[in-house]
Amino acid sequence: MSNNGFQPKLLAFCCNWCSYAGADLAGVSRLQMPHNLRVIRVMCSGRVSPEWVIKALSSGMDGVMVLGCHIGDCHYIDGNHRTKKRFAILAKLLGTMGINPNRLYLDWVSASEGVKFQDVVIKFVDRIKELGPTPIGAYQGVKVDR
Amino acid sequence: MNCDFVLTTCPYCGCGCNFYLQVIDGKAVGVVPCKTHPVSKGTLCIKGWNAHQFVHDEKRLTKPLIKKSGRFEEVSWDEALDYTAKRMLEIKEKTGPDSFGFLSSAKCTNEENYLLMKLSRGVMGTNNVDHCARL
Amino acid sequence: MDKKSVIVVGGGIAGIQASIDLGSMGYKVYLVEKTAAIGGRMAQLDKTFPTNDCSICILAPKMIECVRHENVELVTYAELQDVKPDKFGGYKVKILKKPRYVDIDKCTGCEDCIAKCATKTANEFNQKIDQRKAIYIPFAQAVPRKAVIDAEICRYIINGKCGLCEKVCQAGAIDYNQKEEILELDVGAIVLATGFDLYDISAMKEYGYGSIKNVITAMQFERLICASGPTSGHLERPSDSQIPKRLAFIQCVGSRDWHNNPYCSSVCCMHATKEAILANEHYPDLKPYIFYTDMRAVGKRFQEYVQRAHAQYDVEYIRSRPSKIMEDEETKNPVIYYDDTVERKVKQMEVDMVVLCQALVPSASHKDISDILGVGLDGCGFINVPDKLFNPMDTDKDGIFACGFCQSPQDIPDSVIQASGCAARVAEYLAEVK
Amino acid sequence: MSDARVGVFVCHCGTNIGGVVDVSAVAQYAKTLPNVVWAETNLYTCSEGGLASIREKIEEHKLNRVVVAACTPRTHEPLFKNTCEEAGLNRYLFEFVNIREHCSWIHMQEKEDATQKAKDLVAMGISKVQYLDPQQEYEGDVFGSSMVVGGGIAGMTSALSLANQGYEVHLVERENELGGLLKGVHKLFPTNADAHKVITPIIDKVKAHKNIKLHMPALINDVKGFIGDFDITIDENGADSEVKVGTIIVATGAQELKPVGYHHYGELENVVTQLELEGRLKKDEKWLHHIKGIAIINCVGCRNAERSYCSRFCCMTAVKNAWILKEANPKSRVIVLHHDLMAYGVEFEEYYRKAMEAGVLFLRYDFANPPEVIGKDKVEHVKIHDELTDSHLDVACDLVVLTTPLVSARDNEPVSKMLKVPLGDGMFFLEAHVKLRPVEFATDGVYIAGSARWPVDIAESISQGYAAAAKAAIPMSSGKIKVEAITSYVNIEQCVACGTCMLACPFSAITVMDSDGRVHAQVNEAMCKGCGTCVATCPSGAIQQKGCTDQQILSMINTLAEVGGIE
Amino acid sequence: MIDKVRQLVVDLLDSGRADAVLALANVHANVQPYLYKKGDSLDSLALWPKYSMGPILKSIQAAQPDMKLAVVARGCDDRALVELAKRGQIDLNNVQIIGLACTADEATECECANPYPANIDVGNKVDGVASTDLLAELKGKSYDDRLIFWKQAFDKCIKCYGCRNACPLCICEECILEDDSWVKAGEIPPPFPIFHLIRAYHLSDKCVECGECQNSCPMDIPLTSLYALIRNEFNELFDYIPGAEIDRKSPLVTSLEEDPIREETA
Repeated sequence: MSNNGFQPKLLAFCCNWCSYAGADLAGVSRLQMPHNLRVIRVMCSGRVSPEWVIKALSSGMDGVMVLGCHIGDCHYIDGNHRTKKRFAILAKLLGTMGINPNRLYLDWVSASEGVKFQDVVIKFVDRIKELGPTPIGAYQGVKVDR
Repeated sequence: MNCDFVLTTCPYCGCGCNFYLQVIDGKAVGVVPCKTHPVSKGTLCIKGWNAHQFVHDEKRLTKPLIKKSGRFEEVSWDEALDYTAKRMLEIKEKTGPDSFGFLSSAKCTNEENYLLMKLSRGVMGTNNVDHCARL
Repeated sequence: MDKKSVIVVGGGIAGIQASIDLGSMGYKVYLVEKTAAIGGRMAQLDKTFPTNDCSICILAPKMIECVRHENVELVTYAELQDVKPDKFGGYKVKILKKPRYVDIDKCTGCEDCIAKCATKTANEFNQKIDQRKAIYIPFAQAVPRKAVIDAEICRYIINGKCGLCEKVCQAGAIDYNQKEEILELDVGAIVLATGFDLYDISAMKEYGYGSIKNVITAMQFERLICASGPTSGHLERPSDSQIPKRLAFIQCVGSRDWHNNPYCSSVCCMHATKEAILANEHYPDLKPYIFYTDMRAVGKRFQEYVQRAHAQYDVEYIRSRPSKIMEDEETKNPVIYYDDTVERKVKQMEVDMVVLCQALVPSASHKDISDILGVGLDGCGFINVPDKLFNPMDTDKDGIFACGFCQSPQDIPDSVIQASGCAARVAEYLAEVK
Repeated sequence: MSDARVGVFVCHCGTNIGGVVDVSAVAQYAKTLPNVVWAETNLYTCSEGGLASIREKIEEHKLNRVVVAACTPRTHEPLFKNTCEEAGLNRYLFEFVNIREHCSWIHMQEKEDATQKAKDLVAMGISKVQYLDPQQEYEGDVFGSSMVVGGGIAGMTSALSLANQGYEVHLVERENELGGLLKGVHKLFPTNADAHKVITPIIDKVKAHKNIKLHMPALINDVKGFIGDFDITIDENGADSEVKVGTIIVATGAQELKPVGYHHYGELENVVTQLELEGRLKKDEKWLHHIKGIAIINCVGCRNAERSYCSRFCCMTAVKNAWILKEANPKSRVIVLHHDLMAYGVEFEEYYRKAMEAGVLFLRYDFANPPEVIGKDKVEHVKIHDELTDSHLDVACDLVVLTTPLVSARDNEPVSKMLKVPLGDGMFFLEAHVKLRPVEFATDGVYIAGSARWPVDIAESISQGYAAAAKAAIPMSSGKIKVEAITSYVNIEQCVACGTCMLACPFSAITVMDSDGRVHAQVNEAMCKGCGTCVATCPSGAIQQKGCTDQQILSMINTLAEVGGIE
Repeated sequence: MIDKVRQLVVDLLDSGRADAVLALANVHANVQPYLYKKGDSLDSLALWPKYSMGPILKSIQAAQPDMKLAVVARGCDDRALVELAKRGQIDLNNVQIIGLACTADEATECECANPYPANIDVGNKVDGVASTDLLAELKGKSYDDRLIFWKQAFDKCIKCYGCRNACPLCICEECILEDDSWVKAGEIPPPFPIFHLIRAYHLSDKCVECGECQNSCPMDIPLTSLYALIRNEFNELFDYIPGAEIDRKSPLVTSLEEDPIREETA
């Protein structure tokens, strides 16, 4: 059920060395996927501040995805170890506060896993479609100072 | 080194919340809400929490000043009060009592607010008096 | 001999990569290119296998890194004239700089002259599909992006008439009496990267190339499908500019063939698959066929590429070597006669257009190169590499190395690898020479 | 950032972007965004014309920020940053927006949504670029020494080349002799030279070379540091030793697949792999004389569901050994059962033809019904379906040789984890880019050569060995390396010296110290690799990462939340 | 119980083992923090209501680092001091702790699960409050109901920053909740849930269950329950209780080898 044409607004953080490269490979292989995702590139998934994700979810995003290198493959030794732990507790906090933790998705995509990237995006969009629009209500974000 | 906790009332508004100014070697360094105070019971508003900051702020006015040729100069209280009184009477003569307006402050005590009201109505003869914290 | 300077002959992807690597290692590099701009064959391609990256997107950064490199000097529209070894193991070289009749310092590449010029000729870059003027820039993303006058057809140079381009050029870059120049260099080593030519298949009557309009070569296909090509990417067949519904590729045209070239050109199976994918990607209801002998997809991710062509892009592989192509008079459709080796029957198939994957042969300049440099050529005319196995970049002359297609048929990744390999061989050679 | 003057360059990339995204609409939209003083489109922004246009517009409109919306920053960002620098603009006042791999190429059927997504991405890029600050790059030193991992033909070539160029080389070999796969090879195609005769002089040259320090048998245990300054711990006969090098070349090679489960391999005697055959031929060729029927089956264990790739040169190995077997015993019947016969190039095609002339039979089988090896405990005959004549043959055989592919070496996994370099398909190493950087990893200073990257024959391994040597020589020749300015920095007034960032840093590049009376965290710019993990642990944002500050990312999030037009 | 405390304080001061003792005093019918020096009378010593001793001790130590300090610390203060020491905010070598266990009523009032310090000098250990009916109710709610509950609770927030100011573990120089790019200025109540979720995340590996946030909230928002839920989720994930062990680093900064995520290994 696609929740009567609801098109989720999704944000993703991808690490430069693995998941961003995997996304590139998906592009080079012309793997088609839903258009709901906007990707922000960071050097390591360890750079993704949980506060960003809280900010995004509070600003009306229906879901946020964080994709890093597989554990053990991190270009920066074990930056992604911290990522995994931070988002484990953040997911719990979201649940406690009443935001379905499934609106936050953490996964590992290597530079050669173009197909996995496509698969992850499709599944995430479907999952958010099922969850429906964010309960946090209309956009309450911050006007960008002109 | 001595560290004291001085019970006082928050100056900002009429609620009268009580807190302890933490004073280390004569300098107010922080605020600890008084938990046993019947009104505030250990809570404060944002102004209360920052009530101590203006005490040592270098931009705080501590002496009367009169602007002479564009610059503020320190003067004695007598000179300042005489000058103010003289000018107020001159203006009252020239443009009448209602050309004045008096605005009191929540930081003043009730008594001070009463005196300002009397100055405005009794001495200057105008009803233009108000108060910033009309809650 | 200046131990720190090197000549690279040929401005294709191999020559460019060798120049960048040598320049980055601190050597002074003179990149000598016969035509008016570097880029070579790769510049004519639309996409490259197996990633389908657009060719210019891979080539442009390398061209710009090369022309911008402080240790690399571009010598375009020039050829080797004379090479003498000196007693230290280096070479004294004379380079003939053909006159461009355009001052490249002044020319801004604004193309006003080209718009004005009235003399036209067939455009070799676009495989003669369209025309170019007497004054031209080889291709849109050419490096250097400077005009050049084709002395053979320019009316002013031949008999002093016209002169339109000089009148319209605000930069005052046109110089009709520019003369040939000789550039004398004293270098430590030479790298050959002269690439390949397209085998002239007009003699092969059986496939009707030249007589049947809708039979074209693979390079012509590349130019047709390329966005910056003459038809800006529309695959219009020559006879009626229609988009073909059935498109046939025929492999080994002039390759693995005693009467023409005995060797396998190594890259045609893959570029045919790529072109079939591009055709179907642009026009989803276009049905591509590939007539092959052996589908030689040997490189990294090549097999997956072929499988994807079959699975996602509806490419049908027919193991057969067509004997001849006839033309249907009214429809102008080529009709292919072939023996289907799996079903062992002689069949015929009418298609809308045929692409011939012609053999790729050593550059015509190899004869002169061999005479001037004294390097040997192998039986098929490639630069001879005596010890193919253990010194794959060394020619039979000390201090002269060869990389890319000019020494053996290979694809772009292998040419880039051999180019970097040459840089290492040059560094070793110059380190030894005292 | 009210004094920002932003220039936006949206690329068609031929039809790659323009074919799906309405590029001019994106440029028009960009003009309406804050502080955008110029927006244009180009057919190929990365071409000479595109770059010239960027330089002109920077001067003409006094741009102090540039946004390029085109392909992927991973391949083209250096090119555009250099162009900004040439026009006098600091190269870090630039933002790259990917509207090809992340937009047009993956939404080819949804043109409006792709255009809207491109607009959102460009809007996010424009909001971030205004908070970027100019940066200066830190210059680090590069040790003039290199480590080559693996003493096969590729590794030895790299080692010799670098040594000949005057660099010190540490060659680490796991086994106790050099040569790798070639040790087991009998003769070499296409020259039929004796492998041993050709390999031994190279091994001797390696052992004799004054610039090459051989560690054999030895394994690398740990790798620390970065380009120009790697500290590598080697475990050499039990003792750990530290080696400091500037660059690393991975040449760990590959291994022949033992095709268990195919054609009774391992069950029937006389069913051998090519390498096993070569081992026997190396000992002596006399035993061949009484072999009458030989069947060589190609593509065993590859080009199938389990392993889809073609291992490139095993066809030529099959042709070589078939020819040797035929010449050793002309009366015997030698059949090569192949699918596609990969004899590419000049020499291989000629070699293939000579083998045919020598009487070797080549039969093409279809993967649908492969040949069947039959026998009780020894091979007796082989059932063949010849695709071309659609006939079934039953051929007596007393030797079956299985041609199998190369598969990745078993210790690729640990080496990849230690060096932090990725593995791709088939657990072979994944190079940075198949055409732009074929022998380099994405990680600076680490290079790759030979069958560790993908199955290649000897000549190609050697070419890659030389290429990797050339790439490694580049940083070592200048002795300097520019380190990208993406490191972290501490805002001293805000830092309360809680040390959380120090604990989180994977490279221990942060220390808490007392400077001019205030205790705060301090980042060692040489050691910081710019991962940003510390920034995400600091609750107050006292530590930030150049080019990825909270303010910059928040502006992107806020812009997307505000303008993001997904309907 | 109070006499025992008096005795301990006097011993410390008279013996010179402590230059000053931080405790509470009853002055003018109000209870306040008080720094007892040698020779001060202990008659006015008080124990309840409790004040958060961590931040006060930190400010005193900052003014005179080499002073030998002692403090009457309940369980929450004790844990707060450990977490502050872990983050370089105080130096425990100069601090002696008089461990005071809370009584059952005190524990109930704070809804505290661990109402006792690491080593108890005065009072005896009582069982903490395992759960409250609010906690039970919250755990039972669906996500949407929880969201509605917290939205209504936090709609009362007047952004007085009391919870942050009173919290012993909120040690930032400048708080990002006052930064306009994070939380839009001039909006009451502050945007939900970013304000409270960021603070919840920041305290997820620090909260020592002292209840001062709820005590200083003028709008009576049930923060203690929120942080109780957070604390036990953090404990479930990482088997980590803030303030328990001085040498154990927060799991959010260590690698997976040092501190794996329990749910996966369990």
